[in-house]
Amino acid sequence: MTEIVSLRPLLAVGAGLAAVLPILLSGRRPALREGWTFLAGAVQLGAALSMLPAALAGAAHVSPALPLLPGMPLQFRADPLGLLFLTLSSILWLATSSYSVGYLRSLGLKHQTGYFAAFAAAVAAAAGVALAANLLTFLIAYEVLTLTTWPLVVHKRTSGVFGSGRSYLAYTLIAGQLLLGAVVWVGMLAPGAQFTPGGFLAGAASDGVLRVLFVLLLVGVGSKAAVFPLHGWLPAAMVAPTPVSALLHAVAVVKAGAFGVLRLTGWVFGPDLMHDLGLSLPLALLAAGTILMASLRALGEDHFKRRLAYSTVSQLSYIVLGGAIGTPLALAGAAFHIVAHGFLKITLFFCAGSVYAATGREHISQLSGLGRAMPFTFAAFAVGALGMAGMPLLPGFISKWNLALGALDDHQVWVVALLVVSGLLNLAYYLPILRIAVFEPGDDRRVREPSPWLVAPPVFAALAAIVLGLAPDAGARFWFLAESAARSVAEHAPEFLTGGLP
Amino acid sequence: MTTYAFAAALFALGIGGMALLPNLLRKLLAMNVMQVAVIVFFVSLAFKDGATVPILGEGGTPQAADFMNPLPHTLMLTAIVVAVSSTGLALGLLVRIRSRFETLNERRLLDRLR
Amino acid sequence: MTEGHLVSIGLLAVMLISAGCALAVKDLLTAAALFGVFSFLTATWFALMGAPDVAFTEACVGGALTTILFVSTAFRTGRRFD
Amino acid sequence: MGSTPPRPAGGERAPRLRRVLGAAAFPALFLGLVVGMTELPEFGDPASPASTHLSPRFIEEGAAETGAANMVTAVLADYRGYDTLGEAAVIFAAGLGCLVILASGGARRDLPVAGMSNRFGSIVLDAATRTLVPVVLLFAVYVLIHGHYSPGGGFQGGVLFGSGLIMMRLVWGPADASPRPGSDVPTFGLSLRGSLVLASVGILAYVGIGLAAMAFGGEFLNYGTLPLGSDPAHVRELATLGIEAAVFLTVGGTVSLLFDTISIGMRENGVPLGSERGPRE
Amino acid sequence: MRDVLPGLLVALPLAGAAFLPLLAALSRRTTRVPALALHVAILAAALALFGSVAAGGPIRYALGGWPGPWGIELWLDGLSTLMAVLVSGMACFASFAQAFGSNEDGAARGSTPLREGLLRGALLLLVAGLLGIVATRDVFNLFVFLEISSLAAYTLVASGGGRSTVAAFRYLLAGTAAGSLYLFGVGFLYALTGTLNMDDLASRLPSVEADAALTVAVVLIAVGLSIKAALFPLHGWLPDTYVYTPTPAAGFIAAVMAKVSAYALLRLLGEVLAGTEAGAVVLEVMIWLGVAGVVAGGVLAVAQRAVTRMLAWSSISAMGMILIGVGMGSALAITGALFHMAAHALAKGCLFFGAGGVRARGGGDDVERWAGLGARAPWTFAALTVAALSLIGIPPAAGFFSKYYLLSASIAAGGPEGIASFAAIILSSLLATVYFLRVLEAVWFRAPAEAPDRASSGEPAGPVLPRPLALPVVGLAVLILLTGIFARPFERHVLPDWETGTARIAAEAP
Repeated sequence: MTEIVSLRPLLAVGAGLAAVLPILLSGRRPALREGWTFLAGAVQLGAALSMLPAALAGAAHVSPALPLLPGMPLQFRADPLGLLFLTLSSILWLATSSYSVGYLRSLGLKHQTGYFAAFAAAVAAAAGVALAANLLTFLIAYEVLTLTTWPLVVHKRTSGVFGSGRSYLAYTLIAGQLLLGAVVWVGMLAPGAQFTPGGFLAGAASDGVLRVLFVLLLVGVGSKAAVFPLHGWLPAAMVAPTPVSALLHAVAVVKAGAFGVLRLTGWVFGPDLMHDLGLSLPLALLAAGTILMASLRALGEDHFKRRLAYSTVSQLSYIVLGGAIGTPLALAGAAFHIVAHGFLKITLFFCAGSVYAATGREHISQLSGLGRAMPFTFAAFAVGALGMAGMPLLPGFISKWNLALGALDDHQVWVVALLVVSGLLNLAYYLPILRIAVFEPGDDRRVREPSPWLVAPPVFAALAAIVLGLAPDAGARFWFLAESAARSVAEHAPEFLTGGLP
Repeated sequence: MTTYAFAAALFALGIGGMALLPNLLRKLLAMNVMQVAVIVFFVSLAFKDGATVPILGEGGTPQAADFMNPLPHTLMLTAIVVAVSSTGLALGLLVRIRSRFETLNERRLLDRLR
Repeated sequence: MTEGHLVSIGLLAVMLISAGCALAVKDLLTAAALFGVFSFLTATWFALMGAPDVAFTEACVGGALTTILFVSTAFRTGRRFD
Repeated sequence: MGSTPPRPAGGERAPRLRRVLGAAAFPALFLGLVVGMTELPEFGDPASPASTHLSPRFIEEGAAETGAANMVTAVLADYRGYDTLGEAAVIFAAGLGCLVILASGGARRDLPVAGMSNRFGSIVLDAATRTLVPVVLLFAVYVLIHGHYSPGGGFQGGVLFGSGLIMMRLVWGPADASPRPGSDVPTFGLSLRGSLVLASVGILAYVGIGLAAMAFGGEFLNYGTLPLGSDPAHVRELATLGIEAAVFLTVGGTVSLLFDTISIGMRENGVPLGSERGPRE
Repeated sequence: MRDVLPGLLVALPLAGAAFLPLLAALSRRTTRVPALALHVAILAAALALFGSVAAGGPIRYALGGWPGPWGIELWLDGLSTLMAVLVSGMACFASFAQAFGSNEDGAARGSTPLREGLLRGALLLLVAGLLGIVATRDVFNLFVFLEISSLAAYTLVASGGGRSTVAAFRYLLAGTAAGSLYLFGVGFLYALTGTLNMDDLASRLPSVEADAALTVAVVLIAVGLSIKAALFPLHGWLPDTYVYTPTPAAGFIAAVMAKVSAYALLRLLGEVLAGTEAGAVVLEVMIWLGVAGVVAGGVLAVAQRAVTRMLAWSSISAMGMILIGVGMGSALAITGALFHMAAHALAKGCLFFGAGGVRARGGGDDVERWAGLGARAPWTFAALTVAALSLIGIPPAAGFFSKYYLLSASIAAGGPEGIASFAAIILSSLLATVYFLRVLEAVWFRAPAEAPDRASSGEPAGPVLPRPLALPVVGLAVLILLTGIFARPFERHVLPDWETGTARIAAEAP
């Protein structure tokens, strides 16, 4: 891959970071403050899109390297997978920001300045995770991400919330330390630890050491990805304001974790090394278990946002699953699922937040009648729910279809069955929400759609999801990016894995 | 060798007293004993059989074997000063502690601090 | 072993005993005084060892100054075992 | 300290355990030291490394190189003059410390002043002191100057000088030692401030001589470069006398400071440093 | 320049330490400006030396014109000039705090220009002692300057009055015992080799055949210096000392005091005595004690409710980490140890200035009473947050990189001690997470507890900590970030000198 040294990756990462200070300083003028947020979002998106043509041409923008540690510089590189995640996060950041404006104002939440500042920093960190060129940079961005999302999680500042915040930090920071240990170790084995399609660790150490390293790294990134049994913090973190949850799930934390798992399987170890070490199947089984377990937990959950949270746990394990299988189509499906899940889940969270903002209701059993009072919101919700379940013409279908094909390439038929079962489970826990909201009679006639600030973002996200489902390669070329990321990995994979490469 | 052993004994006595005696003033006495032990050790290192004090007499070029080694003596002058300095400062602290806490007994003092 | 060595070792033994006594006696003022004795013995031993400078200094400092400081502190803080 | 729970650090409880451990540790320390000492060169061995490596130069060349017949003075003030500067700084630090601790800042409660006048004050003692003190002070100066040729030097002289002052205070007591009737400053001519000035001037003079050597192109404390004459040994001898005098000042001042603060410090209104009065001199 | 600067580096602080009390005694004016100017001049000298050594290699400086081993030499290489910059830089901050920050309640009573002059003199004396230790090439001279720094430190600790005198007394006992142990060890070395110069020692030691005596010497020196460096379990003096020292001094003492002793350990055990068998064993023991200290310090820090005491225990943990690095002795480990000295000094200085400032303004020391302070002084507490995150090891703060180096060194070292130190360092980060995030949570997100005294008296709250203290706090936080980001040049300047130094000594050994 040809590399273009440029400052654009730095711009993409720095936009959010640079916005923090102005946001903090303009705390007394909300319009200006939010203006900074939108400006930063637009800059980040612009930077991302400006790097797209190079990626289409098979090249990558690379930032100048800042030497931090021997052989381990701080460096950003816009390879297809990173660019995919970056573009997604900047689009969804803009959407979430506009939603946050309406949400915070309609609920009259305090500490809005700190909220927007931390938000900007968190998105910058997510961009850093996306574009990290090596493990060190990834680790740094990852830790910053943890810390900048903590204020968002404890935004309500009640004692229960602090408990959740501590649980969040306990999981993520402990994992972060393990990740640090693993990164140091990798740095000793393979100087530079630069993400390489197809992995760079083959032959760097004995099999046992590599397995230990894999477990350490997996725990490090997997706890953010909420892989079972490290998912405990995610439902607890639902105490955060809804836009935060949306950010956590669709863009920043959980998604960064899933992204990290993909990087780990495809760019650090590589599919063939994982096969050789016998790690693929256990990881796939872990992902499968997580999918089923989380779906079942979601079925029994009445709290609206927490049901969505379990859904996230389940859905993100598709990405892990794709990384574990490692065939090109599976990887492409997994990468595309980052995008698909991002748009769909943010729609769902926006809807949940709108319901809360309009009625103060947080439980599914209280939703009766709201479907008619809030038609736009629930229409968007329906799109999100069906897309999650894998309905054709919606983006979730594309990722799952490719996952299934990829699994078949590796002769793992059970994955197809798993996908079907989990799709059914998805329907089983999403459809009742729609049923209650639309068909059960409501008790409160005064409920109306909330302000346009709260209606437009979910509708926009739902529409975007539909477009993405119909034309996955339009606009930001998400499908192309996912596919070329997968292909770059596959190019380094042995023959038996390359079947089905388009 | 016996001389060295006496220095070691004084040193152990001093440092043991510092650790174990309950009275702060007594601890300081022990501290001084410990410091003197080191001085005794160094001075015994300077001793040479058949040599005299390291002060040049009249006439003749000095021979190394005729005079005690002056270097340890010099060092020990400094060490004595260090000893008296730390003792002086410690006594100052002691007076201050005594006036504030009305005891010089370590355990009572710690009880009072609790 | 020469006669000088024997004197030296005897002196060292007395030094050790006086140091032990200084740490052991109950009355702080007596302890300080015994410490003065110890210092003068030490100074004598230094002189015996051919170190007149050290002996002189030890006599000035250990025997006189330190002892005076100890005694006046003992005066101020109460001489009894505390 | 606010609401800090005054729980001292761990390890202070269980004094019994510590005593048992301690009682065992110190004989062990003694034995360990003795084991190591068995391998040291024999006591008094003229062929030991200590006697053969560096010291021959000090003994054989010392007088010629530094102009001091007393080899200890030669090493102290010249070869290792930097150590001696450190030594002066150490004792100065002690004086400074006692001033900070005792002579400024309020004291809660008064402790009795250490002085023996009310016990031993007698006409004989008084007369003896009147005779003795000038002799002691004079002897101190002699010790300082004669340090080149005999035991002694700035440090010993300084201690003697301080001891002379202390002797007066011990006998006459702080109340009578003051030369000015009515003054509550219980010192003999040398107030705390004065002692402090002496001590500081001593250090400054020492460092100043060292810096002067640098100004004339040598290293710090390289007296040989000072323009005091043509014979290097003689130049060094003069400079050595200068630094001995500096040490004398520092030590004399500090000794008097130490005694004054420790024996009378902290009395309310007893010490000029805590109050807002100006300098006396 | 090269032939003047080393002399100035040691002469300036000593002259200043005598000059300030003199000035204060003779005139009634404040000594604030001269003190600051002196500290800045010393820092400038240290920086110039650092640059000069980086450009032209190590400097040997024969004091008094007598070359070693007869005279006393100074030896300035990348390592020692780095320490000198660290010491004098922190001293500048402390001096600034001392000049403009109001003292704490105990010390403020009866404070006069003279008393302030004395305290400034004591600070300079402390700096003189530490710089002397850093620069010297003579083992006995090291003892002398160790004692200078110790006596000055006792003075500064005790200047708080009350409890701090007790803390100072205990520190004095421990410090004097440490000094005597060290001196006894030096006596052994002198008896065996007849020299005191470090280079001379290193070249003469290999021909010494007295193993037991050499072992005793090495152990005595190591124990003595370890007490000063607060190596677990010889750390007993540290917590009370750090807690009860008045603020300006606490920020300085907590930042550099123990580290300079660790530096001396590195010099002696890692360079001069490295060739001896006993030295190697002692270094290995030091790794294990470091591991124990890292864990014990962290656990006990978690158990504390008072912020300063928590910081003190955290220091014990950090000293454990530094000594792990010293014990391992590889290039990576030394880099890590040095880097952690710098990172920890900056962060601890920052935190102690901050905590002391809060305490001085009556804000209390208990974590609970820190609730809501972040909203009242956002900049200061943002800076303190940076310091805390650095100690936890969050990138890009400096603490991350020291941990990274030390972890790498542990892996490279391998064996049980490598694994143990790896685990201990990771664990210490986790424990640091626990105890620092508790504070940060209170500071930023908790509502302030009602302060009855202030509420009832109705007076305005005023700044959370004395304004002049905010500058060192913020300045240090910026330095923490810069040190982190520009980690590499730092390493490139220091390590080569060290390696050539040890290689030279190894080559000289027959």
